[in-house]
Amino acid sequence: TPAVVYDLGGKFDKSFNEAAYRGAERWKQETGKTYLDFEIANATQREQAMRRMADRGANPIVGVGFSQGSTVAKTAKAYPKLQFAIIDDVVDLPNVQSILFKEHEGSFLVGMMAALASKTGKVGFVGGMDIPLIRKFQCGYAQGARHANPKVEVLAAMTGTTPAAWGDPARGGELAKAQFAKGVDVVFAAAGGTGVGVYQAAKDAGKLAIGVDSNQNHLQPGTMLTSMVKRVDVAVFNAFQGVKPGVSALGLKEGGVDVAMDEHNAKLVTPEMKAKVDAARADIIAGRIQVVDYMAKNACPI
Amino acid sequence: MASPRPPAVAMRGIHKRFGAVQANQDVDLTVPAGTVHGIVGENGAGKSTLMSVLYGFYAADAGDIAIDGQPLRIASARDAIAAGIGMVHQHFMLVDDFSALDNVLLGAEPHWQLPRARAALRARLDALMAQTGLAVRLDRPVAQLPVGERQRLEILKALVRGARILILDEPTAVLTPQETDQLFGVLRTLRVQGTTILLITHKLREIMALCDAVTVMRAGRVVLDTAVADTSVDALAQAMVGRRVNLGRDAHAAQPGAALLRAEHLTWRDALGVPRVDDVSLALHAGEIVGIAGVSGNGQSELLELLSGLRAPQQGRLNLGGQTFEPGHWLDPRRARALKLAHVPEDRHARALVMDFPAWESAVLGYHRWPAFCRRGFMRAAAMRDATVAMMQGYDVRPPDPGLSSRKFSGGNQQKLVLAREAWAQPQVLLVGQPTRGVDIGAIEAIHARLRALRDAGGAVLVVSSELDEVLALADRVIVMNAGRIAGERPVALCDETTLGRLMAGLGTTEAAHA
Amino acid sequence: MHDGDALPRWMDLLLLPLINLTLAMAVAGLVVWGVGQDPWQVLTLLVQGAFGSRSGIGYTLYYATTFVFTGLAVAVAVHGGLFNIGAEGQALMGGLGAGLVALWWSDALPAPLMLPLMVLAAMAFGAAWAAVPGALQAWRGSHVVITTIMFNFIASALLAWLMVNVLKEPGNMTVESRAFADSALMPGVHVLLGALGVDWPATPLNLSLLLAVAAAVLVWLYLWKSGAGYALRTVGFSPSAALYGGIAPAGGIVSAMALSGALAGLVGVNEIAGVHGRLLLDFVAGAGFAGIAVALIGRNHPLGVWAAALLFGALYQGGAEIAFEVPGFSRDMVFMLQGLIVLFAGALSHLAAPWLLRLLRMARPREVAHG
Amino acid sequence: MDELQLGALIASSLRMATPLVLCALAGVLSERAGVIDLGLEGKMLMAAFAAGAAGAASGSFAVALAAALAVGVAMSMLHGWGCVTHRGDQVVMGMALTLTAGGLTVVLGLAWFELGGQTPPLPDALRLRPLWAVDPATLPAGLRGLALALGSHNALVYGSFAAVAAVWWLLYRTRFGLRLRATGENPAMVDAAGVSVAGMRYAALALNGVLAALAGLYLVMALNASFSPNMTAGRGYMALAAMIFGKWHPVGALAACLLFGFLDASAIQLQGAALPAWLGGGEVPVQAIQALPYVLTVVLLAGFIGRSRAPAALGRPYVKAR
Ligand SMILES: Nc1ncnc2c1ncn2[C@@H]1O[C@H](COP(=O)(O)OP(=O)(O)OP(=O)(O)O)[C@@H](O)[C@H]1O
Ligand SMILES: Nc1ncnc2c1ncn2[C@@H]1O[C@H](COP(=O)(O)OP(=O)(O)OP(=O)(O)O)[C@@H](O)[C@H]1O
Ligand SMILES: [Mg+2]
Ligand SMILES: [Mg+2]
Repeated sequence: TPAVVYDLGGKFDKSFNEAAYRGAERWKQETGKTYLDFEIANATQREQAMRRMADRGANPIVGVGFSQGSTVAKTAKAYPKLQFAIIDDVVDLPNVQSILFKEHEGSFLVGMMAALASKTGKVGFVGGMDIPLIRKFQCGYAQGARHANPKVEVLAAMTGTTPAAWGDPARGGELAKAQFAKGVDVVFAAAGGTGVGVYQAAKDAGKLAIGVDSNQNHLQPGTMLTSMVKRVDVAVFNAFQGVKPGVSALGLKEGGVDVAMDEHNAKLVTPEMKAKVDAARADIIAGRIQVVDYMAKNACPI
Repeated sequence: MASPRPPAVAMRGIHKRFGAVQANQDVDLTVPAGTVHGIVGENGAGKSTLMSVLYGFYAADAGDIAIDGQPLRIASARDAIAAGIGMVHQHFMLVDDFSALDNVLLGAEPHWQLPRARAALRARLDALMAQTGLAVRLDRPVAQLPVGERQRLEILKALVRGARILILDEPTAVLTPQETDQLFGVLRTLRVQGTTILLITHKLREIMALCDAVTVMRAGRVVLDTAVADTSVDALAQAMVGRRVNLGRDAHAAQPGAALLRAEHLTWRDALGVPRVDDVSLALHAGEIVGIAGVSGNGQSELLELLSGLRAPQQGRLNLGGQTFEPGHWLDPRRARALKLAHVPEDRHARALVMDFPAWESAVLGYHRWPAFCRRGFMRAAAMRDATVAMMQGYDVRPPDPGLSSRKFSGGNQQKLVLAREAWAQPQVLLVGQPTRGVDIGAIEAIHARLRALRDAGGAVLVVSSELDEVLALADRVIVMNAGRIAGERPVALCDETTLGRLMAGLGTTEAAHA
Repeated sequence: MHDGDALPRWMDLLLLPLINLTLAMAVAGLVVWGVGQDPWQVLTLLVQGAFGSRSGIGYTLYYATTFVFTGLAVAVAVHGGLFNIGAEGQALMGGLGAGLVALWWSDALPAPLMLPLMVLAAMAFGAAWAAVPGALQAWRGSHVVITTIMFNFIASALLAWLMVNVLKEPGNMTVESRAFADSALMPGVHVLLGALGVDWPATPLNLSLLLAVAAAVLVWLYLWKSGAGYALRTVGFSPSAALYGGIAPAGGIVSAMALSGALAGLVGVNEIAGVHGRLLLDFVAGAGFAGIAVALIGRNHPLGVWAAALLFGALYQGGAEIAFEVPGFSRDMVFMLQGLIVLFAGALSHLAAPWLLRLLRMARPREVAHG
Repeated sequence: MDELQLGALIASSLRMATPLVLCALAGVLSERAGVIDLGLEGKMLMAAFAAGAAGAASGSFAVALAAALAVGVAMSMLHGWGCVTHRGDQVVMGMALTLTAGGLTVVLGLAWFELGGQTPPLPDALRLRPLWAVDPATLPAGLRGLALALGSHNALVYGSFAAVAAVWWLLYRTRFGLRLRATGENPAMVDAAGVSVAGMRYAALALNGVLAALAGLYLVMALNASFSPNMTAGRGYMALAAMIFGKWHPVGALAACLLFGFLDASAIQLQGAALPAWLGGGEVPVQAIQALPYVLTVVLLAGFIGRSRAPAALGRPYVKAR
């Protein structure tokens, strides 16, 4: 039986971990088999959870989130016979598959939509914890916005520098409100549980918001312009099917990231907006548009 | 004085016990309406307790109360107030950072809105102050009021509530003679207006001056209940001090030697600047017991703390063991012990023993750093236990169980243990406060014998006691303190209870009175 | 204070805590039952998880180690008449101390030098962090309860800042320092047992366990055998008696707090040197507050603290296990129980005393002697 | 920083300060009556959960409000039962309440909603929205910032200010207040004056529960849209600090809360901002700003900036004896 260990924030963070949870659930339905999962309550518990899974002979074991990287590495060393997968981080071991996403590509597309939807020409970004991964979102987002509207102004803020930044809706809301005060009318939150506060603030202020990781359009219909879905569910599902050691990076081409279009945001997405986005997607897949990956050079052109 | 009306206050068979202390035992008290009734007795006699029971502050264990002939269950102060009883407590019942006015207001608010309540009450108070001459600055925070003014405030508090029965527990203890006279003037007019007054005091002259009848209490019981007309200061002093047993003095008089401790012009003022110890000078000589007599609260306790280094004076100097101490660098308990000065404090529960320690740990308090009990930073448990056993045998402490919690020993045995500890260090100077408070006869005699032994061994002993006959039984030389000063000093041979009683009560000596 | 009506010692020290514990358990059980779980099943799972397997025992002991440190910390302060709510922050600082020396010197120094150094650093940092509130209490009269709470927050802010801006490993996205060299890793018990040929599953249980045993013994020696301990307990029981005995309460307060903090600091050794091998943010995870409950149940005696720490270790380990077994069950159940224990063993500790007395009286009527 | 940003910052400060104000007032009431309240955090948390759960379940604001108040007051009564009736240690009692609440809320949340301890997001009907929509753009320059700062709030924000006035009036202008303050200073005197000390302390705690409950309500209905585990995040202790910093006086506490709220808001908005060059550049040390309230409080307690005198009888169970 496979196992998944969610990170702080829990499997119901409506975002990253929840995506993983849905992947596992889908696998459960389709195969009819069961899996083990665990939500850690504090940093100290990570290793115990992993080992616990390993001891119970779970295989493969999926660690969700970069903060599990060091733990997966430790455990994978200790249990060479078992297969592991780590999402959003690279663990260089023969029995570990490291699954990365090209968040910058997806962010590029939502950035375009933000710029196209904005009336004030100002779009905002609220990041969770200030780490390269989130800058990667931000950088792609900014590039996309500029691509759609060269004059657009992108305001960015990070919620914090510690893991607490993933689950602080109140702070998220305040950051969003501050940006609205500066004229922003579309905001993209890449902040895990903190995002909920951002969307709420957007709704309260009658602005637009963009979700992340999961398809969050349903959270605030009419407010959610779209969501930059990161198919963690697919990753987990595939990992459950079978782990392929090595690094795999999932982008638009692989269907690892995309923008969410559904009944909830249909009214907000104009046809030409959709057309432009589809075109850009094609160009990126075809390599005609090069989206800069922040993590590649730890710097952003914008 | 006999009035047709039923007595305003009738207490029957009141019993009240605090832990092991029987504060009131089968007390009867009858006070005719419209009279002033005095209650006197030594410290701890049970006066305040009795009044607190009447005021509903303490619930009596047994006994019943009738007010104006009506049997009444007084479960709380509220009931008492409802029954028209007002009380001025011995210890101030004031909030320091409230204004005087608000202190009076509390519990007697004429209106639920403070501003209105204040206005209304202020009017009444102004009238009352004018009428009684009890002046209080109503808008000052109590913290800034001198003691006398606080006392006046307490009295106003009771009066403004229109009490028909007024209890005053030692109201004059901190009043100047003039203030006292003023107060008595007020009380007299109140009596005329039909108010019934119960007055507790240690000053017998006040009883004679004001009261219609007086009750004398001792050790929780009523020992005398008489009309003032039929008694005298001396008779009261006798009854008050009483003669429990004749703790006969030992024959041979002392041969005082060199002065081992000499204190000069000690003065200590409290936070309010009131001198509690006022220019006191005394010397303790080898081979004598000096007794300090006086109603408690007249500076004896503070003097003891000054001499033992627990407190530093603002003025004065102290010679001990060839060293001189002055306010700048005063004696401290550790140094004192090093200089062979031992101290048996008044309050053994708070100071002399750590109640939660087993006896063998309490028995080295203060000497725990001495090599006998402590080597290389570690306590020598065996040595401590042995020493404790020795102390217990030497001083007949019962039960002789060093492992028993200090708390579990009876008052007297606790006291014996403390005395044994302080004697263990073979001090040259021994200061003893209230050696036998709450101690039964047997223990008293034992303790007295030990103190004499210490003297005969060439030690200088200072005994502070609020029990006169104890001072008379022990001391070779008697010092009487009153209001922080030395009111008189004389060899015990020239002392008799009456004279001392008068000195303590703040009246001059008989001669002085006659002169 | 109720004088004559005191319970016999054994009742006071054993029965009462047990009753309080049972009460807390009962209420927690009610909640469990209320949310549709079977309390009995939960309890059995808890016990199995804690003691059912060797690795379970390993984890239980590992948690217990941490709780011994914080429990002793609280207990020592109590004997000085102080309520130290700051064990949480002091433990954080202890970890910081251990971590700093490890980061600086673990490459250079061999384990026999490195580990003692880390222990000392942890104690020093913890002691310093507790001594400040102690001093403020002793000389400025600022209430140690409030100041220690404040210091908890200040500690976590300080650590967060250091971690993010100074100690964080570049490149790594997690807020954690780089891993120490092996010389800074407290050997795991399973390793030693392995060396002795005993096969023991790998658990975080490490030599800090012995440290915890030593700490308990030393605290016992200090409190009840040393002159300093005598002075400390005097201050704690009765400051006025201390003054009379020539003991300066101020000194007692500061030293009590310092020692308390040093003990709490040792948590850093168990977690940082023993388990993680690197400095991270949230390694104390409420152990400081658990220490309060541990001390209360353990009646502030090292032996009792050890017993209570084992109980709590079992609760934490068992709780984690339950989270694996019972869906929708989290270890927060344990945090709740912890709170209830503080309630019944602390604030309401004498709830049952009157009943016990009555029972006692019925058993053997009127015996209180009168001298 | 232009007018609008300043306005936004002030507005944010007020939003952040509101729960602190309510909580600090709760603290003032109980501590002025002589009962230390380390349980504020727990009371607020439980009330927040009650509001979130009841609100989500019933969809009715009234029910949510009632649930929050009921739970808040119940916590306070338990507090009183332990500290007043049983004369338990007040500090320990407060810790117990807080610790228990931390666990209990999550356990119940998990069991009832299976959302990892969270409650489902509240429908808009149950959220405290700004009383009126201000669009700065429509206003003349000069008024925009002001409008944003003071005009863009929900009822409870303004309500918390009203509460300060109310508590001040209650404490210093009514008989009840006089007795309450006296209870914290000299219970024996209150008793001698024929007023029940226990009664006063229970009454103070009841009000304390109400205010703490409102603070919890605000967290769930205004600051967030649902309950999430340990969402009080130390605000209870922060409020306690503010109360001490405000010298146990409602207005002082308000001032302290505003200061703390401002620090909190600026910490949020300065996150990642660069220090001006004359401050040596580099990032603004947000953690330092966050720690400032606690540091300030310690400094005050140590008497380095004025003295803050606690009620004389604070923390002492009342027993008749001298
Ligand atoms: N609240 C109390 N708790 C314990 N013991 C008490 C209490 N109040 C009084 N006592 C004891 O009861 C006895 C009588 O005390 P009480 O105050 O009635 O004496 P008193 O006659 O008023 O003495 P004084 O003249 O010093 O006021 C004393 O031994 C005292 O120690
Ligand atoms: N605080 C207490 N705790 C437990 N037992 C006590 C306490 N106080 C007194 N006792 C017990 O009650 C008995 C009576 O105490 P008390 O102090 O009245 O003794 P006593 O009758 O005054 O004799 P003594 O003259 O020796 O003091 C003592 O023998 C002691 O064993
Ligand atoms: Mg009296
Ligand atoms: Mg006795």
